[in-house]
Amino acid sequence: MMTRTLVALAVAGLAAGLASAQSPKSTTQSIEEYRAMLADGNPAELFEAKGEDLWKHKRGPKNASLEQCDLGKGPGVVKGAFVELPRYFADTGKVQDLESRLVTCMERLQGLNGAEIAKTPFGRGEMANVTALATWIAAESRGLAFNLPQSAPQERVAYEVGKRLFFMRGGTHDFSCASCHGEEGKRIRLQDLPNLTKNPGDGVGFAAWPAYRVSNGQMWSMQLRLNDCYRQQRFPYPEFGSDALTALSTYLGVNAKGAKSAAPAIKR
Amino acid sequence: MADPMRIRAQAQGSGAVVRVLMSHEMETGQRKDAAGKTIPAWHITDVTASHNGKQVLAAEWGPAVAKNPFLQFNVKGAKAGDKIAVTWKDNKGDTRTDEVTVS
Amino acid sequence: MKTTRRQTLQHSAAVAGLLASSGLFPQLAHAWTNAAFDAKTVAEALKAYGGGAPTESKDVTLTAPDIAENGAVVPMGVATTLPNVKHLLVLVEKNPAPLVAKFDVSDAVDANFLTRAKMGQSSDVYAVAITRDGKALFSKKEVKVTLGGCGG
Amino acid sequence: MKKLNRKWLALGAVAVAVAAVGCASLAPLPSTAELDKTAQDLVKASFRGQGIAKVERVTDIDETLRLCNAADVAGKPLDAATAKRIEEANLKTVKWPADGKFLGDWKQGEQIAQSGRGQTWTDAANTVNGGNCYNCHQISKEEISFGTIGPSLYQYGKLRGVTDPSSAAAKPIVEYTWGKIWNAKAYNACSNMPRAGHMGNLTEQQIRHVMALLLDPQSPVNK
Repeated sequence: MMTRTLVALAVAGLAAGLASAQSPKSTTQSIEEYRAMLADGNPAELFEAKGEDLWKHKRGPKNASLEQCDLGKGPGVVKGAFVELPRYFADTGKVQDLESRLVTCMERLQGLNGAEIAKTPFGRGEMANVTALATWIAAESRGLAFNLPQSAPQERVAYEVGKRLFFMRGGTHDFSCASCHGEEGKRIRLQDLPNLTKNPGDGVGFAAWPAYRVSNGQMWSMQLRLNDCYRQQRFPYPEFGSDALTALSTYLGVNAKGAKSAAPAIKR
Repeated sequence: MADPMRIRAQAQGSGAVVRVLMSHEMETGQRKDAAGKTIPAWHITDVTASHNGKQVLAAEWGPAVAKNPFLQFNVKGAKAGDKIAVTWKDNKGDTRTDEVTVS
Repeated sequence: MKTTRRQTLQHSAAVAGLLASSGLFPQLAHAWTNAAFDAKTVAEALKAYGGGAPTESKDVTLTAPDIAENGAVVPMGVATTLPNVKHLLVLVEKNPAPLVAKFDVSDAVDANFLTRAKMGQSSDVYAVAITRDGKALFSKKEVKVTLGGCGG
Repeated sequence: MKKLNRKWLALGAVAVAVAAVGCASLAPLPSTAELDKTAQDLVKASFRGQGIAKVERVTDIDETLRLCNAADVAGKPLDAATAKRIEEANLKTVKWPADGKFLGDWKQGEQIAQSGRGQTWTDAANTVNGGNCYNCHQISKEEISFGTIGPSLYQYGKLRGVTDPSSAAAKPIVEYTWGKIWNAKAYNACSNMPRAGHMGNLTEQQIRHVMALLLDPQSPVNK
């Protein structure tokens, strides 16, 4: 809603103010400058701190911390886990991304209700906690290169299915993920669009989320990033932690192989 | 209770650079909710900072300071090991103080 | 410098006590300057802090981007090399209420503050220094706010 | 958790079947057809209707999208004959202005081009839809925040020599522009551009306004 108001105001401003004045700097340079000014002092840090606390704090019906949660590299191993997710987990028999895996741990270790968490809107209650946890866990892998495992057959199927989702046009506007993210050097409005069919570079695309969104002052996890892409694509609603989102994340994550993680980033 | 701040204080030259992130909605009082009702203003009004217990900074803020505010300032003569504390107060009377050691 | 949340929490109670006993809270309790933040123009806001008619000065520095990718968060810095400055102010002319923040200048800090503001639309942004004798000296720059993303 | 579990298990189940066949460390992948089927099943299980965004928007897409999607997954463009067939079918859907009037008001066209509203699950059924034009195209010189997914449309009419949009000389370009906005796939089977008229995103009257933005010699686009 913040976005709405500001967008409306911004439109008015553009109509009124922008007609004149050629800036000596290019628009791209000016936007780069703006982004650089924001990089120092990313409010994502506030969420990182909350996530670390949630990981170590005893909570839930079982009064347990998440310190024994297995994110794929063994119980309690946090560093490096982020850049290898989604991956296959034998104990659930599924490919899981970071957030759905966290929900599994919150259910199994802490006794919280996973289905309830999955239904909770982003930014509220336990869902806000999942986002904070994901933010901290991502931060613990900052600078590490993405290297998703593809040895389990389930992981390879997830990649192939994810590819099909990536290229799936639909909705009222015929948009697929590839409509915006299938080529290099394109923008939507002034925002650069990474080509996500390959490694788009360090700290770009899959390697940038979770990210703090300046436009609404919210911390956005990868699940929410994909959710809102689908909203803007005019698609129906993708369920939190659904197989479709996990498969799509697997496709993006495998393509990002070698890209160094910059998450949690700060975004427009 | 409000979430903690993130404060970094680094000795640099003859003082310390202090960077603060505060967790606050900074609601302007200009926005409307889905039902068309104005969301009341809720923002930090006063910020103070102290160096080893002595106040060095006072500021007044309005609702136009961005959500989850960022503040940077330089404390003269602060050195590694010194304490920097920051306090904010909002228009609902909520307040929060956090302290760090200069590194 | 990295502080865990728990350390911070432990400190904060102690510090709050410390501040209370050192008489700092009365400082906080003083009335927030309503007149300044309610002011609808830059000049009115300056007046609320005892500033006269503003004059441009190269000794007051405003740091702000030419273009803001989003008006919800626009970095703004205000600094001065002038002596006898009492307050440093940041204002956005076309906001419903222009005053964003007021910083008191003391001997203990550099007259140099950085924060982030909301901007409803493209506008001139002002950095203003108010001196002890009531002079208001400013520098300004236009910041363009762009419409971004899918806009949906 | 039950319901979710069943959905999540889908990915596991297919893969386990594969593993049983392959049993080596790198089992062969299921066939393309099987993977296509798995993807479709996952789409059904993973998306739900919300507000005006019904689930049929992904479970019931038309032949144009189905063929283009398959071509993208295969990494091979459509063969010429199929592309031509799709384009002809889409051209047939174009609804030409009943009164023969192609151009409306460029000022309203600019507002429509600016707006990215409408048709999402957070929009109401009566939301006035935008054209999303600036998201992908440069149009007027004044708007610096424009996308580059589509070509620049700055001086669209001028560059094509349109001085009087109602003249016989301008007719071919005026009709093409109308058709392109109504149904972009009529001219390029797998175009990235939405089919604004065909899919009901813009009304006939809104399209007239966007036409004027592009073709009216008085529009800032052609100054």
